[in-house]
Amino acid sequence: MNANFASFLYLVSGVLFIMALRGLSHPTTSRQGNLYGMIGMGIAIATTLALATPSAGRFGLIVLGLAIGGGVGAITARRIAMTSMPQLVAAFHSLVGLAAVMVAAAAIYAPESFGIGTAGDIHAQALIEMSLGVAIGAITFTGSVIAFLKLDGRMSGKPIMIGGRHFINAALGIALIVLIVLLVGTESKLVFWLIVAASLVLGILLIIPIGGADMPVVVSMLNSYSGWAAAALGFTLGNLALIITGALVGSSGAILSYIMCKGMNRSFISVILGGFGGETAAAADDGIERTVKQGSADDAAYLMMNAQKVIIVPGYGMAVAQAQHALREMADKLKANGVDVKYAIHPVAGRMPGHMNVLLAEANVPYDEVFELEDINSEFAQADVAYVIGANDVTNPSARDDKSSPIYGMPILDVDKARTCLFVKRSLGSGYAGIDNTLFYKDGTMMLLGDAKKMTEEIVKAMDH
Amino acid sequence: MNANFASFLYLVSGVLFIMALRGLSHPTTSRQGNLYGMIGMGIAIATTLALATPSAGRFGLIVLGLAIGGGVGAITARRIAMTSMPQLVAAFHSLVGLAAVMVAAAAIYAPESFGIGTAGDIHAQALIEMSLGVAIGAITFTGSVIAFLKLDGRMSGKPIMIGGRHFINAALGIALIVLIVLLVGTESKLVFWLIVAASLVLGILLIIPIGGADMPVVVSMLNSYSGWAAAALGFTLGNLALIITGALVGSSGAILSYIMCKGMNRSFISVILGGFGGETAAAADDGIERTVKQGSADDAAYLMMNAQKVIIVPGYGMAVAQAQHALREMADKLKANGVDVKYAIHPVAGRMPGHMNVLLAEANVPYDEVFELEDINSEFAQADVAYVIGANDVTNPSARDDKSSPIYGMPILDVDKARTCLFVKRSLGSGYAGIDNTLFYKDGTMMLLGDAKKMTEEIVKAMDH
Amino acid sequence: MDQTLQKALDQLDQASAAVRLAVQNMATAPGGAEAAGNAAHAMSGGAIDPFVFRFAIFVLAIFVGYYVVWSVTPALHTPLMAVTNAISSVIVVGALLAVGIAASGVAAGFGFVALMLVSVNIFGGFLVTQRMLAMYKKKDK
Amino acid sequence: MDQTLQKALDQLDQASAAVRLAVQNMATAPGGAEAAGNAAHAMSGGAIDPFVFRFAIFVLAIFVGYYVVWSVTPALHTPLMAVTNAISSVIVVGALLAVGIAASGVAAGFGFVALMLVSVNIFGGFLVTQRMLAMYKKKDK
Ligand SMILES: NC(=O)c1ccc[n+]([C@@H]2O[C@H](COP(=O)([O-])OP(=O)(O)OC[C@H]3O[C@@H](n4cnc5c(N)ncnc54)[C@H](OP(=O)(O)O)[C@@H]3O)[C@@H](O)[C@H]2O)c1
Ligand SMILES: NC(=O)c1ccc[n+]([C@@H]2O[C@H](COP(=O)([O-])OP(=O)(O)OC[C@H]3O[C@@H](n4cnc5c(N)ncnc54)[C@H](OP(=O)(O)O)[C@@H]3O)[C@@H](O)[C@H]2O)c1
Repeated sequence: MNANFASFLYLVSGVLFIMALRGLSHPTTSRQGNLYGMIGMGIAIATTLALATPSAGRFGLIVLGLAIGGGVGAITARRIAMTSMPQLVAAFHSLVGLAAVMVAAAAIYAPESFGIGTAGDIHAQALIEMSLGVAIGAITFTGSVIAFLKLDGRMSGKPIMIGGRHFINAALGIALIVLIVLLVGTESKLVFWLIVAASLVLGILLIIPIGGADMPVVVSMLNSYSGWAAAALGFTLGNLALIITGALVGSSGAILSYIMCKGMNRSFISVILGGFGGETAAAADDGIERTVKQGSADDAAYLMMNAQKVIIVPGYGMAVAQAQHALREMADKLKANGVDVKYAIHPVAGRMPGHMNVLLAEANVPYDEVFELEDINSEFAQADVAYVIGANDVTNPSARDDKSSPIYGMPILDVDKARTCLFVKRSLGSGYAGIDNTLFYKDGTMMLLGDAKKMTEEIVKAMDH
Repeated sequence: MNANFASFLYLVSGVLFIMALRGLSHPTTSRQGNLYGMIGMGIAIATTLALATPSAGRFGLIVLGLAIGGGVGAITARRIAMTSMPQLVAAFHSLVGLAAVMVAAAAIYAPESFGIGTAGDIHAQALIEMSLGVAIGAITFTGSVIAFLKLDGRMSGKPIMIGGRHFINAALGIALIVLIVLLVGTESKLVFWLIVAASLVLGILLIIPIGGADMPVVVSMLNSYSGWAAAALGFTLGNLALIITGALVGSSGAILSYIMCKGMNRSFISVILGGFGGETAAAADDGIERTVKQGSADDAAYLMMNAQKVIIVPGYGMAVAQAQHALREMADKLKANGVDVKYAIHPVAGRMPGHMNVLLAEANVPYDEVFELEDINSEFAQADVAYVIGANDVTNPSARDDKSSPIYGMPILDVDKARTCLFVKRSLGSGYAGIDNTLFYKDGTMMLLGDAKKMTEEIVKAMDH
Repeated sequence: MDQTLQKALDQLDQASAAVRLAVQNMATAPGGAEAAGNAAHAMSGGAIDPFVFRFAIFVLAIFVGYYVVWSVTPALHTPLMAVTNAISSVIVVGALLAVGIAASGVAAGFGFVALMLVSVNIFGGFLVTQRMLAMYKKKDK
Repeated sequence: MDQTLQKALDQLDQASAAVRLAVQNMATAPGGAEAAGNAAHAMSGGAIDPFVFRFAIFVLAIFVGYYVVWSVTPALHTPLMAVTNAISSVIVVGALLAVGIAASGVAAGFGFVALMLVSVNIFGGFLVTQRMLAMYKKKDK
C-alpha cells in the first residue's frame, strides 16, 4: 500500500477514536461511539497488514496472536463482574504497558523493519522517543500490576512506606536519564534492558506507598501514562493513529485524575506521595457516649411506603454488597405505590468515577432517574426519606461545616436536609476517609445496621406485608 | 532561519490563536486571550521575516505596508462606534478576502519564491489548493462588500431577486470548476484572472438576494469562508499557522451562523436562499380595531420606582437609538432606590450575536447583572416590571403560542409573565420578522411610544421629581 | 544555469536508479531506502522534518482530548476508562509490524508477545465497554 | 550488496554536490531546491507527503475549533467575531513572503497590496477587540 494512503487511513482511525470518546457525552450516542472505536481499530490493523504484507508464515503467526489474545480478552469481558471493573481496567493497563516495552524491544532488535535506521546506526531521535516510550511503558506495567493486586484484594491495601523512598525514586530517575543518554551514545542492548529494569522497579516503588483506596486515582494516572507511552512510540514509528490516540488517552487519564482529586478535595500531589487511607480505619472513639436511633427493615419499609419522595444515595458499600439489584426491586415497589424515587450520585461515590452509575445501569435503573450532585442536591429539602446505602463520606456534613475536618471543602450530598435519613451499613465505622460521620447521631437519622443487600431484601419483603 | 524551527514557531502561533479563542469563555480571561492572539500574530510575522530575510529595500516596503495598513486599522478601531460593529466586521472580512486573492496572485507570478514549483511548472496540487483559496477569497471579498453596504445602510436592505439567479449561480459554479481544471492544465494567468472574476461576480450574486436583516448570518458565514480560504492557502504555502487558524476561523464562523439560525428558528438554507426580511415591514393591518394602553414617562418612572424587581429587555431599537447610556443611568437610579435590576438578553436580540452585551458593557453595565435567556426566563413571573426597550420579536408570544406564526418555535423572553410590561418603541410597527406583536394589546402592557433614548432620558428626569 | 541543473539532475537520476537496484538487492533488510531518503533529505535543505508535523499533530490532539473528555458525562466515566484503555491498544500497529516483517527472529518474538497482550486489550476493552453501555437505558414508557 | 549500495551512494553524493552548486547559482530563483527535493522524494519511496500531515493538522484543528468556539460564552460572541477576523489575517505570512523575496516585481506589488489590506485587519481587529473587552466589567463592590 502507498505510504501516503496508509497515513491517511491512520488519520481516519485517529478521528474515529475521537468520535468514540465524543459519543460518551450522552448514553444514547455512546454505543455508536464504541462502534466507531472498533471500526477505527479495525482500520488501523488492516492498514498495517496491507502496508507490511507479511509472508504467509508470519501472517499465520499474526492470526494466532490475535486469536489467543482476542479469545482471552473476549472471555474476560464477558465473565467479569461489573463490581470488578476497577481491577479489570488496571489489569488491562498493565498489558498495554508491557506491550509498549515489547514493541520498543522489537524495534531495537530490528530497526530496519521499523524504518528507524540500521542496526548499529539507529537515529538518535528515534532512540530518545523509544526510551521515553519504554520507560513510561514499563512504569505503567508494574504500577498497574500493583494497582490490580491492591484493588483485587490480593495484596494489602495498606500503604507500604519504605524508608528513604523519595531518595531511592530520585536516584532511579537520575539513573534513567543517564541510561537514556548512554543508549543514544552506544545503542547497547544491555543499556536498553537496564532502562527497562530501572523503570519496572520505579513503577513498583511509585505505587506501593499509595493506599488501596487511592488506587482509582492511580489507575487513571496510569491510563494517562499508557497514552503518553503510546504517543512516544507513535513518534518513533511515525504513526498518526498512535500519536493521536496517545494524546487522547493521555489527556483523558489526566483529566479523570483531576476530577477525582477535586471531588475528594485533595491535591494530586498528596495522592501520589501516598500514605493516605489504610484498609478499614476504625471509628474514632473519642470517649463521648452518643446515642443512635436504630431501626428495623419493617420500620424502613413503613417509612418509605408512606413517603411521597424518596432519594436513594448509593455508595461504596452497595458495590461491595452487590446490592444494586435488590435496590432496584425496592424502588420498583415504591414506584408501584406512587412514591417518587430518584437516585443521587456523588462524583466520587464508590471507588472509581462513574462507579455507581454502571452498577445501577446493570440493575436496569433507567439513567434518567439518576442525577448528579448539583442537579439534585436542592431536592433533599423536599424529600421525605433519603435512603443512604453503603455511602458514608459523601454524606458527611463535617465536609461542609467543620473547618478542621480533613475532608473540609469536599462537596457533599445534603441528605441531612431530608425529613428522615435511613443509613444502611454494617456498623458505625467510618468510610474511606476514616472520619467519623456525625450524621449517625442526628435526630432525623435512623441506622439500619447490616449488609446492604440483605437489609434491602428484607425491606422489600417487609413491603409486601 | 532553519525551516524546522520556523515551522515550530508557526505551530506556536497557531496554539496561541487557540488560546485566544479559549480566553473568550469568560470575560475575566478574555483580555489575556486577546493578548495571546496579538503575540501569536507577532510571532508569525517575525518568523516569516526571519525566514525570508528580505533585502533592505524590500524590508522598507514591508515596514511601509505595515505602517499604512496598521495606521488605518488602529484609527478605525479607535473611532468606530460600538453600534457599527456589524458593518466593521463585514468590512474587515472583505479585506481578508481580497488579501487572499492578492497573495494567490503573487504566488502565481512568482512561484519559486513560494516553493511551489517554477514558472510554467507549478505543482498541480498547489494550483488546486490555490484556486480554491482564490475563489473562496474573491467570494468573501465581494460578498462582504455587499454585506457591509447593506448593514451600513448605503444600499437598500431589500432582497434583490434576479430572475433565474439559481441558474446563473449554478452556471458560474460549473464555470469555476472548469476554469480550475484548465488552470491546472495550462497554468495560464488569464485563466487565473477569469477564476477571480467569476468568483467576484458569484460573491455579489450570492449575497444580494439576502435581506439586510439576515446580514449577520451572512457576515458570520463569510467569516467562515475567509477561514477556509486562509486554510487553502496555508496548504499551498505549507504554513502551519495558516492551516490551524483557517480551520479555527472556519469552524467559528460556521458555528455562529448555526447559533443564529437556531435562535431565529430558521434553517440555514432558507437564510442563504434569501428573500426574507425587507427594510421595515409595515404592521399587519387586519382591520380589527384593538386597543392599546399608552403611557407617559412619568407613569413609567412611577411604576418602576415603586417596583421591587425590574428586568430590562434590550433589543435592536436600543442599538439604533444608542440608548444604552441613558438606560444605565435609569438602572442606577432604580438601584439607588433599592430596586433589584437585571438585564435579560435573548440569543438573537439586536442584529449580531452578543450585540446587546457589547453595548451594555460599553455603558458600564457590569456583566454579572446581564443574564441569558435560560438563566432568567423563570424570573419574569416574580418581576414587577419588564422594561422592553427597542426589542420586539424576541418577546412575541406568538412564537410560543401560535403554531401558524412564521417564528413559531423560536424561544422567547416571557416578558408577558411580569406584572407590568413597559414597551419602549416608536410605533406599533413590527420588528425584523415583520410580524405583529400581540403583546402590545394585552392588559398588562403599557406602550411608551417614542425614541428609545429620548424616552429613557425622560423617565430618568421624571424619577428625579 | 539551466544546464548545470540539467546535468545535476541527470546524475541524480543515475544515482537514483543505482540505489533502487541496491534496495531491491536488500529486500530482506529494507534499511537502504531509509539511507537514501536521508541523503535526499539533507539535499533538499529547506524540507521540513516530519517530526515537526507529528509534534503539531500531537499538540492539537491533546487539545482535542482535553475538550472531548471534559464533554463526557460523569455517568459514563467508567466506560470512558474502559474505552480509552481499549483504544490505547493501537500500539498493536507496532506489534503487527514486528511480527509481520521484522528481519530478526528475536524481534518477531517480542512482537508476538506484544501482539497477544494487546489483543486481550482490544477485544476485552471494546467488548466490556459494549457490555457496560448496553446497560444504560432510558425509562421505558 | 554492500558494494552496490556504496557505489550508489557515492554517485548520489556527487549528484547532490552538483545540485547544490546549481542551487547556489540560482540564488535569485529558489525553485531549484524544490526540484531536487522532488527527485529525492520519488527516490525515498516510502516517505510520506507533507500534504498528509498538513491534512491531519487541518482536521484536528477543525475539531479544536469546534470545541473552543462552543465554549465561548454568548455574551462574548461579538468580540469572538472580531477576534477571529483579526487572526484570520495570518495570511499576512503570504503577503510578507511576496513583498520580501518575490523575484517578480508584479508579485511583490500584489504582495504589497495584500500586506496593506491585511495590516488594517491585524491592527484594527485586535485593537477593536481590546476596546470591546475592556468594557466588560464586573460589579465593583
Ligand atoms: N469514586 C471515586 O472515583 C473515588 C476515587 C478515590 C477515592 N474515593 C473515595 O471513596 C469514598 C467514597 O465515598 P462513599 O460514601 O461511596 O464510600 P465510603 O465513605 O468509603 O463508605 C462506604 C461505607 O460502606 C459501608 N459498607 C461496606 N461494605 C458494606 C456492605 N457489604 N453492606 C453495607 N455497607 C457496607 C462501610 O461501612 P461499614 O463498614 O459500617 O459497613 C462504609 O462506611 C470517598 O471518600 C471518596 O473520596 C472515591
Ligand atoms: N442577533 C442576531 O444575531 C440576529 C441575526 C439575524 C437576525 N436577527 C433578528 O433580529 C431580531 C432581533 O429582535 P429584537 O427584538 O432585538 O428586534 P426587532 O424585533 O427587530 O425589533 C426592534 C424594534 O425596535 C424598534 N425601534 C427601532 N428603532 C428604534 C428607536 N430609535 N427607538 C425605539 N425603538 C426603536 C422598532 O419598532 P418601531 O419601528 O416601532 O420603533 C422594532 O420593532 C429577531 O427577529 C432576530 O431573529 C438577529
